[in-house]
Order: sequence, then structure tokens, then C-alpha cells
Amino acid sequence: MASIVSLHDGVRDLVRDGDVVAMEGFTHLIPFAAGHEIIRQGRRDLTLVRMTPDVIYDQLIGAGCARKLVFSWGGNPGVGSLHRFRDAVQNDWPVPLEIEEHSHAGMANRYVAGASGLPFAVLRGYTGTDLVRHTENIKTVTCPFTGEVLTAVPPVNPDVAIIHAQRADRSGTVQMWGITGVQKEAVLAAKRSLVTVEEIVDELTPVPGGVVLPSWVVTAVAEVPGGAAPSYAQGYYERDNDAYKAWDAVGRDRDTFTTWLSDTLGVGARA
Amino acid sequence: MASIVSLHDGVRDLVRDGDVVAMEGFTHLIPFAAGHEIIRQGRRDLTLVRMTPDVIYDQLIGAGCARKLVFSWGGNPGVGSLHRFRDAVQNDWPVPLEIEEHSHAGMANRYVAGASGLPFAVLRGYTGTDLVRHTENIKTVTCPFTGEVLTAVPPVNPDVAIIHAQRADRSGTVQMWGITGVQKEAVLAAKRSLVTVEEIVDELTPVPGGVVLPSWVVTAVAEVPGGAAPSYAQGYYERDNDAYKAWDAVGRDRDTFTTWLSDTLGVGARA
Amino acid sequence: MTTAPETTEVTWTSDEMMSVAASRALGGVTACFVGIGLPSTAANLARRTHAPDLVLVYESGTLGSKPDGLPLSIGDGALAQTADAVVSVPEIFNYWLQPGRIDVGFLGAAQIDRYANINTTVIGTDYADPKVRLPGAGGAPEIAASCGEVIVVVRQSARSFVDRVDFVTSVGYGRGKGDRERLGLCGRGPSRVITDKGILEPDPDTCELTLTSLHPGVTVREARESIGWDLRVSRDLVTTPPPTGEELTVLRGLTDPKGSK
Amino acid sequence: MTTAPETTEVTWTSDEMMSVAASRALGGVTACFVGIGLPSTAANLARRTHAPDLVLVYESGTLGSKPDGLPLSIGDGALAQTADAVVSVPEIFNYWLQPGRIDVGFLGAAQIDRYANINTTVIGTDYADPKVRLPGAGGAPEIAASCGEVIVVVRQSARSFVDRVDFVTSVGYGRGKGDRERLGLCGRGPSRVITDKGILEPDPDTCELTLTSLHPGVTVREARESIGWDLRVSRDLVTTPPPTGEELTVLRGLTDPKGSK
Repeated sequence: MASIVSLHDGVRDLVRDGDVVAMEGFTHLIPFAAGHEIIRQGRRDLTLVRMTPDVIYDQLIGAGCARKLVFSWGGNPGVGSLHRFRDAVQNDWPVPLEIEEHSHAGMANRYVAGASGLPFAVLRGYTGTDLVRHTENIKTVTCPFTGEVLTAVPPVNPDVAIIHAQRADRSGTVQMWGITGVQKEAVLAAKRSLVTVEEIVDELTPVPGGVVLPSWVVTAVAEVPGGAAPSYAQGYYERDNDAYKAWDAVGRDRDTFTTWLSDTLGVGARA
Repeated sequence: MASIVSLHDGVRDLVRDGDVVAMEGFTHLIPFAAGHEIIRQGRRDLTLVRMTPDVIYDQLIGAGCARKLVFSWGGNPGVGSLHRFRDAVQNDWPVPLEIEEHSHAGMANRYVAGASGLPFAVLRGYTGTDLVRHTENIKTVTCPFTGEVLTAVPPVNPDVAIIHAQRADRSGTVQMWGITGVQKEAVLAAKRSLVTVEEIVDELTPVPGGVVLPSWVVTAVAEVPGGAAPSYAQGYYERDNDAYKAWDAVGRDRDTFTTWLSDTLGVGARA
Repeated sequence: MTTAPETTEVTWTSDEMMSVAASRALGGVTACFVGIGLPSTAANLARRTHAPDLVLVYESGTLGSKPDGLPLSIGDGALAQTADAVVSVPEIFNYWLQPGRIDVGFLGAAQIDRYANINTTVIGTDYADPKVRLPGAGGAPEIAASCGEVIVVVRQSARSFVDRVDFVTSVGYGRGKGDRERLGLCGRGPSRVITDKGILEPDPDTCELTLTSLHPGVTVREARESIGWDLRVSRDLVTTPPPTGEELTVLRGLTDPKGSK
Repeated sequence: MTTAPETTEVTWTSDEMMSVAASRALGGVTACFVGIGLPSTAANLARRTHAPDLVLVYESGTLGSKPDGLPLSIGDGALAQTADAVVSVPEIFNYWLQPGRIDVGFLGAAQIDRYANINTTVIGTDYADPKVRLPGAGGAPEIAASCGEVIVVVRQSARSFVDRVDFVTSVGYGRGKGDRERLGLCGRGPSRVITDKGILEPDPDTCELTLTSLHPGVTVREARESIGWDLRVSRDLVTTPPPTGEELTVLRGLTDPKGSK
């Protein structure tokens, strides 16, 4: 059964230096507050996994928390590039960043394999692309019935998955709705999980489109109202599009970013 | 986009002699009325696919509609055996019935492969069982990453899938809720689909647990109130447990069954 | 059903003893994959007595069902309406059962053998021309493979307890110790076979089912005579504690209103 | 953005002409897989004008979204709230995209080449030390592989239209006719590349992108000079019909309120 914890304690207990960490949320319900707490607690050498590394991963990368990024699309949605991500890939700042890149279909199926306890997933994907030449984690498998050659990808099984959801009950059963992306798979694929929620309630009333993660597959739940901002939490608050646009100028310059890190999260430059 | 049709026309146009027909509904929302219409229209040589062939398939088999059954569990839930099914398998009455049997996990994954456009699905299943010795449709596949040997099953891609749902709108978009089993996969895996519904409404309001099949992946929708009875339709009516119990006596005896066929469906014995 | 001897306070049937023993086997368990019939009775009894937080998972896709009475089928409406979540059938097998998330799988059997292999497919050794065609596999092969452990609940009879099953629908211990590992099955296999006479457990060295507990009033001879092989008896044979008044009250409250017994 | 020449009634920008041409390409289409940016603008314009029943599918899992304005991101709340159904990201790729259920995939590109291969990964030929690190693949490789056909919308520039992309993120026609079939890709590939100058289509014999339509006021020379290879011009070159007043009114109603242009 899940423990109800503070965000500080959840990150302290569940996220360790060197861990493979998957923070998911497809535009919606992005666990920003948890990401900031990881930066505050100064985690290092993380392998960060995420289909769509956006501003939160730009911040983690810029703060020097990551040594590797596994992803399928890295950008500031609706705005442009991730400058901290670019700076790390192109210039090793603040630390070198190894990358392993996939397609969305490939990453989604890697989580599915992870959640399913399988050593690989099969898909029609990547065929003919140069992605295949740059990762060992894309292979082929032959259909035993037709002889057709398909693509295989290995599971993602993070040490810890971190997601944000709308609600949990006091037992730690989690409920989310709206666009729920690959979050269920991420939690089920992970060894441990931390779920931040807008609120903890006495009873979870069913809602249309609701996805429930029972308490017994969740490690810890922390109540963090606004924990997905500046992304959005359907039913709670809207996406702060201005914050995404404003990030472009902050992320573009190392000094501006370092100042932001210090002013916003109280963290000195470490790298 | 789906056509709105009568049950008679839907079965007439979509179900042909010799077809592979999947009627799904896991205890809940079993398309009984559509099955009866298939019997009335005298379809023959069908390959009937269903995870849990129960009373409706017992009736179709007893009426001589099927030449083959693909399944994972055949019984009268909570009551006992399917006597028409047994009589066909053990005594070729009214016609011989070829069988291909799987486990639930295998059948579910066959539908998933079918819905996904893949030539096989991978699972941890069947290992060590005698099921493997009796179907060509269970093979092994080797993980290209770990070398582990897993089980592979081919897709089910029915000529026509038939399901029952609570509601559809006038465009033919279908909505169901409660236990929805493998119905979405069956429809997506099939070349054609017929959905009977409790009612056609102007607008589908979202409901908790709702599963929606958009009009453009459904071939035809027929309004058939009570079309799942004696199984149940959550929000509409309860399961008629007495009817399931009463079936035991009807199905047990060829003459009683033949009389039932004539009295209830107006069909003479054909085999 | 025979009536077991009276204690000072209560009488019970052998089926009730079996359900109570099965229910007790769920102590300390988080999640249990439940089939309909005796397993469902036992699991719901456990939830109403010593294991209120026991998570019931049904193959129809319901996670954490809390039915008021006993469901009559595996896809009963009450299972969906009282569940924490209802997921698709592919999901229940792929995301929940297959990775070994479920501690205990509860199975019945038409035939079970010396090594706890289970047959629910055909009676008779010719698959193409069976003596009796049974319902088939359902979820059992993968429940038997992937749950942390398996508990089998089945009434004893020489027809059911055979030296070797006619058809292996679900693997127990294959032909003996080490076979599960050789097959790569994730779960530990059947830990207990609970009958109307007593409890059989796999011998730690051979995996052969061995009588470890006798229900009150049953003799070793009675337990052995309805088993189709030379049943070994544990040196540490114990007597199953009789049903408590509370267990019987709750059990009867569960089963009687629906008239399913 | 340059302003195109006036007609008697209306003026429009080259971007508007591009969006309108892209929107028209969706005639007769049932379902369209939409990326954010120009593709989303075009698809929503089509839905508001000639194709009211067009089904918009976004990779965030929304099927049949009917947003009032233009979504700012691929996972905008309005996409979920107005959808016929919201499914998981694995499901959108496995059940909806992969089997070829979607007629048209709408893609943008950072680089596109002679055979309509698309690069959104890196600029520069050394992957390990790129000149510019781009966002990466996202859904594009499988959209390009599995949709019935693909429409690419991209502004012309010598930097974008190159003889050979630095990195094949999404396959168009590989190195020419027959390559898609050899690779086993299900969809027919890019049927049109719609730019701010005109429309390019694959030559039926070679699959090389060929200029088939010029937007009003654009010369062949202007269209060819921003292409990094010796662009062929169709013998049947036509002029794209200018945007109608209705198209422009709807387009501006979509884009202006959000201030996204």
C-alpha cells in the first residue's frame, strides 16, 4: 500500500543518485514540482527517461542532475527548442549528456513491455530511419507465423517513475483523467513510484475518462497542489502558456538560467 | 461512418456463410439478440470465435451454424457445462465441430495483435501445458535482447465482429461501460463490425468507465433494446440468472433443444 | 455434503470447512486473483473476516472489487460497480497478472495430480475423442504460471485426484522439483491444495503433494482413500482448527441470501 | 512573411496560402493524424470549411477532437474535452496509427529532401556532434510509415529543402521508387509537400518531388531558387486557386484570437 508523504520526503526516499527516473505526463499533468524538488535535493547522474522532455527536463539537465536522456521528442511545445538540452548535447554544459533517442511509438511500447513484464515489445516502427543506426535498443524480430521481420524494443523499467495526478484517496489510490498519456504504464513498469496529486480526498468518485492506479501498485503519494504548473491539471487549472514562452529566454542563456536556478529554487550552480 | 440498420439487415449484410465471426462480451453485454438473428437467418459453416462461449454459442452450435469454434473457456457461467457444445464435440451433432482452444491470456493477446495490425503477439503463456500440442497457433519467439524464449500467438482478424453496447449516437459512435472485456479489440481487429445497442441517442454524454468506438471504425449499428438479455447491460437491466439455470435443461436434450429452437426462434431442425 | 461432527457450539459442513480453510490461507496477502465458485467464496470470506484490505482481482477486469454478496459470475455487475478500477481483459492479463503483481491465484480443478498439475480441458487421454469435454483453460494456465503462489480448492474424489492428469491445462510442478524453473514460470506454484478432507502441500524436496492437515473429524484413512495415488502423510500432520462461530456466520451470510448452495 | 499580391477583393500572406492549400488537401478524408503548428491550423481550417466531419487525431490520445480555437500544444485540454474519446498514448499508436486506420498524416519538417524524406533530429552529418540539435522524432516515423498518405507542410528555404537530409527521421520515398515497398511500409507515403510557394508531388515514375502547383503571384524561378536540388517542374503545372474570402475569414478567426501568429 502506498505511503502518504511530503514531497521532500518522497524525493529523498525514492530518488537516488544514478537512478533511472521516468517522469511522465504528455503535455498535461507534468510533475514540475517533483522535478524542482529533485533539483533542490541535488540528485546527480540520473538517467532521465521521458517521451517528451520539455521545460522540466531542460531545468533538470541545466541543473546538472542528468548524465543520460532517453526520449523521443525534446522541445518546448508551441515555443521552440530546449536550450539547456541543446547546450548539454552540443557543448557538454554543465555536464556531458548521453542521449538515446526513439520514436513515440517505440517509447510507448517500451513502457508497455515494462508494465507487462516482457523483455521486448513488437511494433511496426523505425523502419528505414537513421534512428536504428544510433541505438542498440532497436532490433528486429521475425514473426514465427509469417516470417515477416518487425521491430523489437526492450522494456523501460525505471528505478522510479514520477507522475502527477488530480487526486488520491487516503489509502494512496490515485485517480487522473483527461490526457493520461503513458503514466499508468510508467508506474507499472517502475520498481518504485512517486505520485504527486492536486488533493487527497476521502473518497474517489468515478469520473469520465478516469484512470485509477490502486494504492498497492504505488509506492508513495504526496499532496502538492499546483504540482503540475506551468502545465495544466484538467479540472484544476489551465496551462500557463506565458510561462512556457518566458522559459525560452531563461533557458537560452547560461547566466540567466543560473540566476533562475538560484532565485527560484535556491540552488547554486554546481557543475 | 457507421450505418444505422435493423438487426435483420445488419446480419443479412454483414454475416456470410463461412465467415469468421467473433461475438464478444465478457459475461456482460453479450450480443444474444444478434446471435438469435444469425440462427434465424440460417447461417452455416461459421468459424465462431469467442473467449467465453456460453449459452449464446451453445445455441448457435446446436442450431448447426458453426463448423469451428475458437475459444478459451466454454461453459454456462455459474451453472455448468454447455451440452450442445459437448454434443457437437463428442458426437458431431448436429454437425461436426472443429475446435481450437487457447487460454484467456492467449485469446486476449490475439485480439490485441489483430487490433494492432501485427502478425503476432508475445506473452508469457501456455508454457508447459498440453494446449501447445493441439494447436499450430501457439509458437515460440526468442527475445532479440535477452535470448529468452517466449510464447507467440497470431492475431484474430474476424470477418465480422459483433458486440452489444449500451448506446450509440445517430452518427453511429458507440459507447459502452462497466465490464467491457475485449470488445474494443474485437471490433478493431475485424474487417466488418455490427454493434447492437440498447438505445440510439442524440448525444453521448461521457460516463465513468466509458469506452467509445468512433463511428468511423464501426460498420453498422442496430438499436436492439434488451439485445444482451439474458446477460446484463449495466444501467439498463440485470442478469437473468434463472434463464441461465433454465438453459441447462433445454440444452441437455436434443429434442428439448430442437423444440426450443422452433418455439423461440421459429427455426426447424436443419442438420 | 456430509455434516461434520458437532463441537460444543457449532456444526458445519465439509464444504464450509474447506471454504474457511481456504479463506485463512489468504492471511498477509495483498492481492488475490479469484475464479468463480469456491475460490470466490473463500476470498470474500477472508475479506469479511481477517483480511478486510484483501484486493480481489477478477479476470473480467475488475481490480479491488468489494461485492456485498457472492458474485454469480466472473463478470457480475457488482464486481464492476464496487471495484477500484475496471480495465480491459487484455490489460488484466498483460499488465496485472503477467508481471507477477498478484500474490495469490485461486484455482479450482476438474482433475489434479500428484504434482498439482491441473486439468480443466478433457477427461480421457484422446483429446480428439474425449470422454468428457470440460470448459477449458480460461485464465488458469497463466494464473498458475504468474501468481506469486497458487491455492487450489477442490473437493476430494478418486475421479478428481489422479496420479497423472489426462491433460495439463495448468502447470503445478510438472513431473517434479525443478520443472517450474526449467519452464521459466515466474510464480512459485501451488502452495496448498485445500479439500473437504484436509490440506495437501508440496513436499519441499520432491514437490509431491503431501497431506499436512486434516480437517476435524476426518481420519487419515478417509483422506487417503479418495486420492488416486499413494498419498504421503506429513510427519508434522496437524488438525485444521475448526471454523469459528464468526467464520460460519459470515460464510453463511455470504452464501445463503443468494441461494447458491 | 511577405504579403502576396492583392486580388480585387482580398490580400493574404504566403503562410495563409500555405494553410489554405493544406486544408484543401483534406477533401474526402475521414481521419487525419495531426501535429501541432501548421498541420493543426490546416486541419482545423478544413473542419471549419469544406470537411466538417473530418476526424482529428492527435498523438496525445485524442480521437475526434473539435477544438474551438487552435490548440497551442498537442496535449491541449480543449483537445481532450471535445474529443469523442481519449485513449492512452500506447493505444493511439498501436490500435489507431499502426494498423493504417488513419487516412492522412500531416507532418512538418526541419529538413526535407528530393525523395520527401524528413529530418527533425539533427542538422549536420555527425550525429554525435551535431551543428544543431533538433527535437527528434516524436510520432513522425510511424505517422510517415503507417498513414494512408502523408502531407507535409513546410516553408521553403535552401536550409530546409536539401538534396539529401542529414538524418532520416521519417521515411518518404527512401532513395526512390520501390524503397517503401522494400522496407515494408504500409502507407503510400508523402503525396504532397505544401509550401509557401507552391505544391510539390512525387513523380509517378521516380518518386522525386516535382513542382505541380504554384501559389498565385509566385514564379517558377522563385519556387526553384529556395530548393537545394534542381527542382523539376511538372508539364501540367497549375496555379493554386487563391484563398477564398471564407477560407481567409475562418483561418484568421482561428489564428488571431490566440495571438499565435
